[in-house]
Amino acid sequence: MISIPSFKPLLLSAGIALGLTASLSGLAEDAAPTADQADDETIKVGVLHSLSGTMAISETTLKDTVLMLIEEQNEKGGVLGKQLEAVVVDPASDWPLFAEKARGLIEQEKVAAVFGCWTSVSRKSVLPVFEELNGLLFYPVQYEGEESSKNVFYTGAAPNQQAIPAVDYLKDELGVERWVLAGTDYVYPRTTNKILEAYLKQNGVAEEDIMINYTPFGHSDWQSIVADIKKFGSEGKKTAVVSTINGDANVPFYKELGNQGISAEDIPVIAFSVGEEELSGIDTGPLVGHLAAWNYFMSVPTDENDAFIETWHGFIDDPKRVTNDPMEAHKIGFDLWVQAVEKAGTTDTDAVENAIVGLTTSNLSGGTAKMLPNHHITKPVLIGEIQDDGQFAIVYQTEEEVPGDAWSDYLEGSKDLIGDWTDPINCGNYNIKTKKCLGSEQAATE
Amino acid sequence: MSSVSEPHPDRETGARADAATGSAVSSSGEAGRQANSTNSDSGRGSGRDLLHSDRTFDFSGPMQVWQGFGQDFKELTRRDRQFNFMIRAKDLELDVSHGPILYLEGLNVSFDGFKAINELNLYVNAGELRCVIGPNGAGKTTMMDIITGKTRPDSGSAFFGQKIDLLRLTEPEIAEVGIGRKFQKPTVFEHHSVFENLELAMAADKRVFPTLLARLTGKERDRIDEVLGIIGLQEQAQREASVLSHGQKQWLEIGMLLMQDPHLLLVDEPVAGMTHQEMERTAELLTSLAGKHTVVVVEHDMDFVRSIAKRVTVLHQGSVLAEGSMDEVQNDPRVIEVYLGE
Amino acid sequence: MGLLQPLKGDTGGKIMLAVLALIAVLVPILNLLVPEGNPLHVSTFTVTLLGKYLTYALLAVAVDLVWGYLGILSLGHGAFFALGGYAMGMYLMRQIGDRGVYGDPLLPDFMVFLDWQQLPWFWQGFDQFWYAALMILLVPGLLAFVFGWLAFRSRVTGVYLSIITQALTYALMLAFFRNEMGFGGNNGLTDFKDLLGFDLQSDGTRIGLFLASALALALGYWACRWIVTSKLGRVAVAVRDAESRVRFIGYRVDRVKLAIWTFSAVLAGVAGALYVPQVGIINPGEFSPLNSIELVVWVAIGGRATLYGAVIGAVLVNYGKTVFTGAFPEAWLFVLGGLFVLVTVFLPAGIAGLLKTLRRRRSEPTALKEKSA
Amino acid sequence: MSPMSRFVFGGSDPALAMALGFLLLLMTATGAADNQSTDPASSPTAEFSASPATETAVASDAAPQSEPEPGPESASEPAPAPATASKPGSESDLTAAFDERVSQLTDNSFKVKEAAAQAIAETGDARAIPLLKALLSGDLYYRKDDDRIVYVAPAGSSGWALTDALSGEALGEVGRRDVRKITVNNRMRSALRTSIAALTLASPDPALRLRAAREMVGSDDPAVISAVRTQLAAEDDQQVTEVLTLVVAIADLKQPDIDSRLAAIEVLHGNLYPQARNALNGLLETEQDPGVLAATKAALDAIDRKRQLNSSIETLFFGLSLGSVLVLAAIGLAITFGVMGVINMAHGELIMIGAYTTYLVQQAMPGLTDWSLLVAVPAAFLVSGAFGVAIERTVIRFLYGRPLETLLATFGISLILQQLVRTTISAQNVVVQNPSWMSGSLQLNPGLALTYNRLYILLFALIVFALLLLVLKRTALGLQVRAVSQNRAMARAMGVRSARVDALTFGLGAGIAGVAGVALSQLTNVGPNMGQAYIIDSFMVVVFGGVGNLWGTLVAGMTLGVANKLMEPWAGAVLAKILVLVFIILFIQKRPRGLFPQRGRAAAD
Repeated sequence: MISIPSFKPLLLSAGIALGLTASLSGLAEDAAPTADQADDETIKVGVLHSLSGTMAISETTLKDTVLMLIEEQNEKGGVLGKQLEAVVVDPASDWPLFAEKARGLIEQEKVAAVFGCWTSVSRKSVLPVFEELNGLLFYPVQYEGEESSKNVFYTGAAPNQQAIPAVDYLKDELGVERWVLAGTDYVYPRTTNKILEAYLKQNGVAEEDIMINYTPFGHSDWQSIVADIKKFGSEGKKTAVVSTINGDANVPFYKELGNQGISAEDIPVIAFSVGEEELSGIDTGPLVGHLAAWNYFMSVPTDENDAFIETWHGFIDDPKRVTNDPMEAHKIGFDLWVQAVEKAGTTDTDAVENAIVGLTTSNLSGGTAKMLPNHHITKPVLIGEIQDDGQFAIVYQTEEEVPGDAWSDYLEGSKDLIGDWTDPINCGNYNIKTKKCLGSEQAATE
Repeated sequence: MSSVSEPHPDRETGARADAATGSAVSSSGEAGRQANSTNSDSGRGSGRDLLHSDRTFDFSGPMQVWQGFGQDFKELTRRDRQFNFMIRAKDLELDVSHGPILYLEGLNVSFDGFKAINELNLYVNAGELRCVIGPNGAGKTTMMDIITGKTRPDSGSAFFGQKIDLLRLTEPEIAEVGIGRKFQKPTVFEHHSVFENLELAMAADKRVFPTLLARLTGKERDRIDEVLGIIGLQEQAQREASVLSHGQKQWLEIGMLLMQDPHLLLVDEPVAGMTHQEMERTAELLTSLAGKHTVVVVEHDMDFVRSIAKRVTVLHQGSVLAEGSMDEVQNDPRVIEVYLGE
Repeated sequence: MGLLQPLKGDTGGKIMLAVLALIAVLVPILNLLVPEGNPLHVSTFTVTLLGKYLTYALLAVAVDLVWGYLGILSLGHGAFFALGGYAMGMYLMRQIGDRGVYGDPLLPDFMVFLDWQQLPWFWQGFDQFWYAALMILLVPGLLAFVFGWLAFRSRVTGVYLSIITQALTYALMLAFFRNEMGFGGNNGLTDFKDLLGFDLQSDGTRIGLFLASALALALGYWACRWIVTSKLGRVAVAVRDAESRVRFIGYRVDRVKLAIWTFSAVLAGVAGALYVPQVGIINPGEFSPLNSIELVVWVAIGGRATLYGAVIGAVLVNYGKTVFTGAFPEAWLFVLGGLFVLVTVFLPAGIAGLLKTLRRRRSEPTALKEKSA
Repeated sequence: MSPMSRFVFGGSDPALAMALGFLLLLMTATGAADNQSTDPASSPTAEFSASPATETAVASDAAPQSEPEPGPESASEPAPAPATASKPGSESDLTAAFDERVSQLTDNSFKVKEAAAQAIAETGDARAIPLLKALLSGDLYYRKDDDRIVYVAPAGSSGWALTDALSGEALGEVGRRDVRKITVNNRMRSALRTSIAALTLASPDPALRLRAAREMVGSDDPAVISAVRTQLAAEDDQQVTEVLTLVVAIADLKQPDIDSRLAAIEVLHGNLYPQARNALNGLLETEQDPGVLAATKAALDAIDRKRQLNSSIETLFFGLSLGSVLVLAAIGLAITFGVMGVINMAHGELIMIGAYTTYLVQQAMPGLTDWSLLVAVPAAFLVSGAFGVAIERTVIRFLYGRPLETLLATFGISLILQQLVRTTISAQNVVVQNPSWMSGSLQLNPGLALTYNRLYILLFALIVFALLLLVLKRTALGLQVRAVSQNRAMARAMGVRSARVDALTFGLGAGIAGVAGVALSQLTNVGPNMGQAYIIDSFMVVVFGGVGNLWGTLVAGMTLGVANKLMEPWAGAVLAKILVLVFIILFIQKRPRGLFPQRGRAAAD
């Protein structure tokens, strides 16, 4: 059918075709000495954090953390007598690439578990892959909730482990009456702010005392918005800003705050996405007294923490590097996973899933973290004030750990939902009223 | 685009319609032309009334515009109306019953202050071969730009035959009504073969989809080969135009002109960079074209002009200085003065 | 015969199509019939990867059509790709039905938790595949038509045109990031279940999508060849080389541009529509101007104005990306960046150009014959 | 190609070496600096150099090391003589009470601490002020083993020298972990400020008094008010008097008798202190007397009118400052892209390099933050410029006449530069400190303040623009640049060494990008991706202004900035930006060659 003169090309093309497919399918095997036999002496652990692109700023640290934990574990003799082997890939802050890499890790590299993702969208992007291929993902970042997957373990804070206690603190300790809910326009701030709005109104805060504002990613010109906040705050009632502003946009935001002379005494800002790592990029002089709510601070005065910081500095070989909440989350997640594997005696996903629920490990703030049936963990809530050395002075801490809620009680759609991955329920979105699982049937049939 | 900002009366479909249907009202379009001509890049591509039924109304004032509008409205509501986009430029028949094929009247163009064309009046009769000479900056090329729609005059009128108002047509439309142009600096399509260059220029339905579906008929091939013969580029037919010599490019462009088979050929410095015998062949070609076509040649080379010209127009500072046979012109004291003056 | 007309003298294209055909035959066999563990087995991972490359290739062809043959450097083609993707994404979202986490029969999850009460008007109809398919063609096409109609009539050219195409995609990105828009904001559309009733996660469906992509690429390529080998194609090249001259021989340049530009946008839309179900997510990031620039780079590397070059470029660059991001995650940007620089400096005609010169050098006469044929 | 390429590297070597050399030098300098410079726990007072003026003041006279025993002159009240070993009984009780209160500061509950601080302030003990100030600025610690309250000063690399806060005796050195900071929270901080204010209200230094007075605006604590009244009687400083009268007036709004209320309202008429407005608004609710009500309304109207004016001025300023940022970011591009026709996708990264240079300079000269920028500007110009020259010599020179290809090559370069920064410095953002003169804001009136950094950057943008114009119009280089950009061949024929000119031009554009980086480092984060944030906008500005026309760039930048800010209030940040983009698209339809069309190599298509 292809006209005769180009016969040589035909052969050539055949060659190319074979080559291409072969090289592609061979891709993974090149990267790691043939999967099967690798299983014998090592257990592979996937690390799925962006090392380039916009999210590299936050995620590279987590990659290093996992590497550190693995190194530590291997020194202790590994898991099930096998050494752990990290498989690091770079999804480059490109969400479809996250899904592709996840598939590669599970299908090609046959990793036992994956530690990774930061943004909600990256998690959403890989979620179907993990559910399809039945892999394990440990997700270390505080997030919007409204999710509970069989294959994901959420070691970061759910909204009820961060937002609500923070607002309570402002209300009770600082007597705040007016609220600015400022956030980057994506799902985490949107959800958190909706929860808070509902919560505040329940506590008798009037409509006009709540100001909600959304800005795009990496928003860098905060003049008008900060000016508005200033006006909003000068109406007599004590005002506070609850900030769900994401990563990059924070630096210019805080600089503008400082320059427009809004001190923490006038209008305190409490942030849910600003930790030591972010502060290390800001000149904190003007920010002293502004707050952040987390489940861990580098300044936590415990020996576990001191030890952790020490190993971190040793590993990264830089005494100035800070530690932060997601790092702790990864540590907890990793410890729990190791325990679960030891308990189950295998790295098989289902076995580990069954083994891990109910396990506990000590967190860095002197308490214990327990893996709950909804695949979230118990966490203490800490509130810290920014100090001029970029650290947080802890001004509040819940007495006991707060269990993570997959589904918020303050949202219409989800107040009747719970996640429970233990028998008999065994699904992520069980409706306690109708007594059955909604939606995604793979959850129901599992 | 510009129609957004400056609603010219002549943009009103009604106005187009009235012209299209040849009704007596021309003023709206007229006024539109005046206003329009002030900015050179405005409203290209937008259809305008192509016909201009009665030239006596020509310099009617703005008053007429309003009547025009009234008329427009009537036109819009007429049932037998025909919208302008329905008639295409090539459907316009060229009316040369009064002799001249080209009327240029009271043209003025100035480029930031400098008057390139100054009250230029020029008439060219159908079928004649006219040479236009003049010192540099006399406005020869600018005149051609006006005729081909590249430049819009500040004022004046330019008609092709009696009915077709050139100032309201875009370049492609002007090409379609039958005016072809060869540029001073030969511009051919470098990445196309000589053959393809001619094929593209060939008179044909040049709308998008016909072009997409166009396939060369035998007749067309013959025509192309014929022209290849005329311009003596048979051997180079399949060579890329970019490899041609300057002279060959000149020929190719003339060839493209022939393929367009226009009523009026505007030839800008055809023999620049040609050898002597090439020049002679060009001269033969042009003279042979005259009669069937109308040819206007702009040239510096006096010998060449003498060899072909029956009638010569001398431009100077944007207006006609003298006109007549070569001898008359050459003996005209003003002309001598101008040329010696340089 | 008539079908092969457009491929006359396009050896590269023939090879490319042959490769395509072979892969289209090999891959399903190696994936479905060859048992796993067998060294010849092609994993589903590879299949989806290849499928993705093919959609990128189609996109690149669309870009090459306007850039290579019409001289319009579009820095906004990603927008058309993404719009096609969103149209498909919306269909897939509607297919989820009540299997979303909130079990709402009508509203997608993200609408439920932003408590939207009913489905916005522009989501209506997307439960029908035919409608979605129509939109996949229509939406990018319409946008391109309006944009082009404005730009080409007012004779915006060169970098000015490039930059406003960039502005277009940038504006769309910002718009789609807004949650109020009703396209899922930053999270975009994801967690798709099935397409035309086929489970998206089954190997069969993946193979199906892969084959569809291959077919789309083949047809798209053929259509583009058909255009560029037609007289219109020659006019386009003429426009690229000497726009005003084309006007003087009686072509309406703006309409020529508009027609080809719009067609190219539609192709991009189709590519996007095939891309989404294979990668499983569409999000405003696809509108990012940098993406659009990158895909121009693919074309340049493959070789501008040789459609098959675009295909080579797209596949090679993305294959490289896949390998490098896995093999040396820390340094792959150096490699990729370096590649871009070297190719532009040392291979102005791209890889296709390199191949051509090699072929030429080997057999000058045949090359000439091909030309004159 | 091969002989050519040999040329390249021959030609480029020095340029490259220069660029890298400079960078390395800076980095080594940093390395050196790191060893002895700030680490997370080092003395906070050191950091204060970088904090706003107000903070600095508090800190400096809070720094206990400088004045462990504040003499009577600093606290000028009827204060008892400084505490010594032997003192009369009554005083000793006082001191006993004082010491007892102080010891409570070690308590964990902020409520207790706050009460203690309050009490300390009320004792009026001379040691109160420095103690409270130290507490406020977080310099007050206590020893873990015996809960003794101490001031600390860094001693050696790890240890701290302690001074007893009560007796002022030196307690020798201890390790960091032996002492713990006495933390304060927001609420305490504001309480402390007021108390300190109350104590310093009578201080001889008018600046201190003014700050004290400001702290008290809106306070309704009778004690405070009476203190204010007494001070007001004695006050001689103009500004202070104003503020004090305001304080009194606000308090007087609650007076029973109408006349004093009216008088108070008269004072508050059109006063822009928010507290005044709030007080008046409060009065609207409670007031019965119609006359007073009318007066209140009038006063409020006056205030609101002024606020209107303020906010419109503010918006304009915001617009201009956003514009100036756009101009800064784009102006370098106006050279490389506008004049040379190089579609320079690496422009953003050149800005980034400038910003990083600022960072490295600051690291190299710790403690001199206030001066660092003056060094950083030329440094950034040189470094980015050097990079620019290197890029031009090694890549761009092959691509002249292929403008679109330059886009691809420079895109590749931008990727490389980003990764280069990630690997050599770090993937995280880095801290660039703001010099004190760039922090805080210029208070035009109580309701309107223009932030200094924005002001300076606006100024800076204009200066850079003017200089650039000067270079292009007045210098030989400028002449040659314009010559080459208009007609390369002709310029060559006239003996212009176009290669050299190209390199220099591109270097100039790149250098200016670097300078812009310095400015931007003061506004936003300095990280590997910062470049990408500006590249698109820069192109929009240049094209909108008209390629190859500097004035166009200026006008375009400012226009877009102001337009954006005018729309933001009602459209919101995102929509505003979208509208601006749409506007650009439509505008280009109307003027396909931008605001100020000009023929440049890029303009010719």
